[in-house]
Amino acid sequence: MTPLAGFLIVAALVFAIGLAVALTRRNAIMVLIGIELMLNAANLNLIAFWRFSPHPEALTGMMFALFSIAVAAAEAAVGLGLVIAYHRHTKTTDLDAMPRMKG
Amino acid sequence: MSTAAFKSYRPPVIEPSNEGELLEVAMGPHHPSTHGVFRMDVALDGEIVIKLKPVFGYLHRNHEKIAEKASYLASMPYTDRLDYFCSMTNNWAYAIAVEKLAGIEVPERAQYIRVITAELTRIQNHASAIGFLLQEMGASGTPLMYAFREREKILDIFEELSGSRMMCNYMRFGGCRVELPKDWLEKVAAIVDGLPRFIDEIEALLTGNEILMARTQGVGVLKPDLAVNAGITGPMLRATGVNYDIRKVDRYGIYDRFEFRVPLGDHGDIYDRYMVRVLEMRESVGILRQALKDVPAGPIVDPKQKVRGFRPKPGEAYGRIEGPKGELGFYLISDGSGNPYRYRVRPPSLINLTVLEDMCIGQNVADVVLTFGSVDIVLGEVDR
Amino acid sequence: MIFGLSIAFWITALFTVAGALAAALLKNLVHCALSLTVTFAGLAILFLQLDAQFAGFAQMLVYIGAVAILVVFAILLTRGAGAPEYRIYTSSWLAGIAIAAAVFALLAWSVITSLPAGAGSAAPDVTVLSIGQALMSTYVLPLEIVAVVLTVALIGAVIVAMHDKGDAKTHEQKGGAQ
Amino acid sequence: MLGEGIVKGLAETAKNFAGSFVSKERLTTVQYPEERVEPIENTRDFPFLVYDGSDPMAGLRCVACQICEKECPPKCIYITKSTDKKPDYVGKPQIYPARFDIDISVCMSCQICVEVCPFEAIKMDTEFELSTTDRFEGLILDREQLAKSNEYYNKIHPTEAAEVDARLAEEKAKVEAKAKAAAAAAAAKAAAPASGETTAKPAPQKDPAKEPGA
Amino acid sequence: MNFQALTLPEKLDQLFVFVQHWIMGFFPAHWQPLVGALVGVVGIVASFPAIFALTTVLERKGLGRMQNRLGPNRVGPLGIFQPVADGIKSLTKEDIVPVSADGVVHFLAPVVLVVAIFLGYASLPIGRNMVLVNIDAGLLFFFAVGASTELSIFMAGWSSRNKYSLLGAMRAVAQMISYEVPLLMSAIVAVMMTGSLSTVKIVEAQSGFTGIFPHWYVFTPWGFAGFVLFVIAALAETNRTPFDLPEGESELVAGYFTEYSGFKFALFFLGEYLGMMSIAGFGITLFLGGWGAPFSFLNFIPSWAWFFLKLLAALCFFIWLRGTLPRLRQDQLMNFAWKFMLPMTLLNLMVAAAWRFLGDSATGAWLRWVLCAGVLLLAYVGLGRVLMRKQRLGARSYRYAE
Repeated sequence: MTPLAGFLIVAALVFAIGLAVALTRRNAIMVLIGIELMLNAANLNLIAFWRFSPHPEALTGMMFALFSIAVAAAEAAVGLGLVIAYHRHTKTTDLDAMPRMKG
Repeated sequence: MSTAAFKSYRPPVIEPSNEGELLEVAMGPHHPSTHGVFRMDVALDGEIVIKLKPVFGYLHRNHEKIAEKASYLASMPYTDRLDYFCSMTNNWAYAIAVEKLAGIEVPERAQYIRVITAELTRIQNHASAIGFLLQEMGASGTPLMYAFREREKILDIFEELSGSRMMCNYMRFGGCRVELPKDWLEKVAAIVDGLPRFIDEIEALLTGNEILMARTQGVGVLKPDLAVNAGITGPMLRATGVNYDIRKVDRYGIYDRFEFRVPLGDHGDIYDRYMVRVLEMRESVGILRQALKDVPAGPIVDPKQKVRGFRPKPGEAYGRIEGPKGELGFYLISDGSGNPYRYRVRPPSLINLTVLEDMCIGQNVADVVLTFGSVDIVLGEVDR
Repeated sequence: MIFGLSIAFWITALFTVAGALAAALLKNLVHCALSLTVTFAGLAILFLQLDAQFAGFAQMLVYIGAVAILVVFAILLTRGAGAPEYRIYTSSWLAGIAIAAAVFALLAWSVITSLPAGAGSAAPDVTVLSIGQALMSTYVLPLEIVAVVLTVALIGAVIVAMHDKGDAKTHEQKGGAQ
Repeated sequence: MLGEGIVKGLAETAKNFAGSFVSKERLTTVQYPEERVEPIENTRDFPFLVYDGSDPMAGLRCVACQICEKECPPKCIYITKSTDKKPDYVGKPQIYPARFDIDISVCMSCQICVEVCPFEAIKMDTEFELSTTDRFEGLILDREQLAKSNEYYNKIHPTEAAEVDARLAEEKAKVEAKAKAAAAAAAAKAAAPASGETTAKPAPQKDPAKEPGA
Repeated sequence: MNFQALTLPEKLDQLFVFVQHWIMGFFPAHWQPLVGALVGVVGIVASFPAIFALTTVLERKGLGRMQNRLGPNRVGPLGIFQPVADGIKSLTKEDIVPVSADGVVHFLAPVVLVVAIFLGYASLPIGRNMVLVNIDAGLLFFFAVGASTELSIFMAGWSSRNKYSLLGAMRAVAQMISYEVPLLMSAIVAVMMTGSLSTVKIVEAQSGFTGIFPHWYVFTPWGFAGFVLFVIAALAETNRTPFDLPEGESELVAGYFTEYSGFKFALFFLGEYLGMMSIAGFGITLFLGGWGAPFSFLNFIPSWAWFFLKLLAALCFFIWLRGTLPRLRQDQLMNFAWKFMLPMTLLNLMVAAAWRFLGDSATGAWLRWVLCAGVLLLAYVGLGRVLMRKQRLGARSYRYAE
């Protein structure tokens, strides 16, 4: 296994866990946490690929990761704002209860 | 704290927003800002006060009932312990009530000494009230320490006069207990000369301070009509702009002989209360200067007055003075025996505290603490 | 050195994955958020190990300093902190796990079977200066777009999470009337 | 308006900080066990019983009339009258307190007992370092502990004690004059000339017009 | 560098560096970086808590003096061993954990706080050649690590299961997040002028002298404004008066560490002061020339001595403020951050940019000085006036009734 593969495996693990969290937890905030985990795993991939690319001076992967961090922060803010707004109206963050409260 | 207890109180002024439940916090009885054992049951929506219920009585000492079982004289030291910051004025109010009841004349010299001690008491009380207010505001005690520095001098003078710093037990029916010690008036004059400098110092430290302004202006506002209806007195009332000072209204003692003005605020907020206290201190210095100029010679107490076996005629009397915290009154009914049939205190601290909820609702929790501090209470008097 | 990777890497990787697992499995939401922070920190350290200083610090600043706090605030605001729920997984949890497992299997398989990359070139000399120059030249358009996105997100989040303005006003007036 | 107030406040505290190194006015702490404030003459603390002469128990001025016990606001004085009478300092038989306890954990130092005492027998002490390890018994002072000499009284409250002594001497002189006039022949009376002031106070009914501490 | 070849002031200046190299010399070559780092860590972990101890005495004595009292003076000469007594006390006190508290998080919170704050010292230059890790993004590192202290405060407040703790923690976190923005923005002016995030380079950029006066950033209009803004934000960031409301005892008992006692409380206390010192250290680095001497003729005094002297002065200023000012309210604090600090820092950024582009030509030097200072002053006065008027704050006059 090469060093790159090590990082990628870690990223894949974190990504899978994030996916599992997003798919299985009932709480809307936990779903957001899962999404954050996945985004982070992607970032790790980007950085790892950048580092082990033939031309790391080009900075492309690193830049991609930086932009991804910035956008992820915005995503978190909006997502959590939505959850809070939803909670204000329905007094719940339970995803299982959401379909029933449609409309 | 159940909501049922809140319901029995006045109707809430603010409807809580429908986000989540209210946070109910019991501030006290052991809380750093409560000046003693006092509890405020506060219901918060975020940090906004929705309901506030003052709970007092933790320091109840049965003062009034004890006084009905004790001789008239034996109640005098207990009055010291009502508002333990101003024992001199408490003594005076009680003495005035008994003098009215028994029709006792007070010698000239004693009247002057009463005014001097009362005004000194007012200054030290207002100074410490400001200090405590700033303590609530988190000024780490600096103004409080300055206030205590001056208060210490006044208390030392009181000790020289009466033998005790705080529990003076100095006034007697028809005068004062003991003759002035040697050079006492000179010492008072020296202290009074130093007071303007101290007030300037406090003002330099606080009056222009932007943080103090931000914290106090427009906070804890009390409207004049509510203040009058609730029976608020003292600096709190005058801060709302109502011109009511018993020194001017009753002209008890010999206050009609002195030139002084009554400072009035226009907003009724905490800043006005602070400033009214500062300005009253300055006026008190003026009164002291005038009083110290011409203290007459003569007896200090009505010589006909008996120490033991004091039995006033049956009747009733209400004696009141402008205490530092407001109208302090004593209501007495005599049945001709050696102890009062009924003895009732009108404690300014308690009555000024009744509008706490009205002042606090809709404000931040942090302002509750400040508003409470600006009322200037002593729990010994609230709970009696 | 295990599989050509330093011990530091393995320790960090362990922490990262353990944090993520804890976030997935713990009942109490605040504990989940705190474990998530451990993962964020681990990832930041992994970035540093990959010589991406700036990205690592940005990760720390943004994720630990902001996103974790945001999550925690959201948990408290939705009263999710106190009582752990009776059942923390959705009714379709089995399917979710299966999908996640499948995705991991696919990723792992592709990583392991793919050709080894041109491993271990010397550490690139990436200074903040070069990143700044890149941002201001090659990536100036993305930078501007990100700025717009962030501003929009900021305004959007505020609007979404804000109280209904009418309500708040009446409260204030009532309070003032007192 | 733009921070001047804060700057002014800072200047004030700086002034006090600097002042504390040069001026006593700005450093008011008295370091208690080592330093003490000058005792103030009028200070009152807890009551004590005055005795004349050298024997504390024989010289007690108290005649156990129990007025102070009745008048005491917190009721912290406990007196038991003696069944017998003992000759007081001038030889006149008087009741004396068989027990005279003051619970100074209850006492509030109000001085009412001093004011009401017709015999100048109870006075206020200035001693305040009374802490004990015994919470209940240790703070109940009995008459042996309470008895302090008239010299001590003169030392702690000189002005007040001088007045009291003068009054007592005057009254004693009156009594003696009366006694002399009444029993001129019976000159055998031993008017002990030992100490300047005596306990001989005439009838207990005598109403001291005013409390003595003026 | 050869130690022998240096003059005496230079020797003193580099004393600790040479001690480090001397210790490193005992180890084989590939161990040396690790050993060197360890020596540096030990130095920092030993020296800053020592200053913390000194600060606690200084604070209590200084406050006492401002309040006309003596302060602690019983333990040792002038009370300087007071922290030892305090330390023994806090070590021997019972460690109380509330029954309903979250034990693990409750334990971790102070540890995380202290560790995170110690990490911040890594990129702080405390003398010439005396910085633990000279990384390119040193300043960013400091802010990144500092961000994680917020989480530990939240952990402390939440895990205590006490309403006061939770309120205090929420206040603290909200406050720290809000003030992180102006803190960063006010620091950026120095970065802009130096062209580097490296703390060492920032100090070096300020190490020149004109006549006897140094080239500190604080002596320029944008530097002065940035410094003042940085100090205000730093006060808020470290929960010091007048922004100490997370632990305002009159409202919240002790804020987020209400339920802490014994050694954990001491750790919080330590963390708070270490945070104060690190942020003061960075303020010094950014605007006050770091370890540089204030006058060229004072260059013979070792650089680390200058750093610590400046640090001490900064701490004294913090104490002075604490002795004087009352605290703000939460909403006022936030308003101040967003409505005053943020616009001012943004403007300061622009002023700094203008300063840079107006150039340093001999004729334009005073012009750009006046221009920049004028813009900042105007904005300050205008913004301050508007804010005060909007809140209807101001001096009042009082009437009297005869």
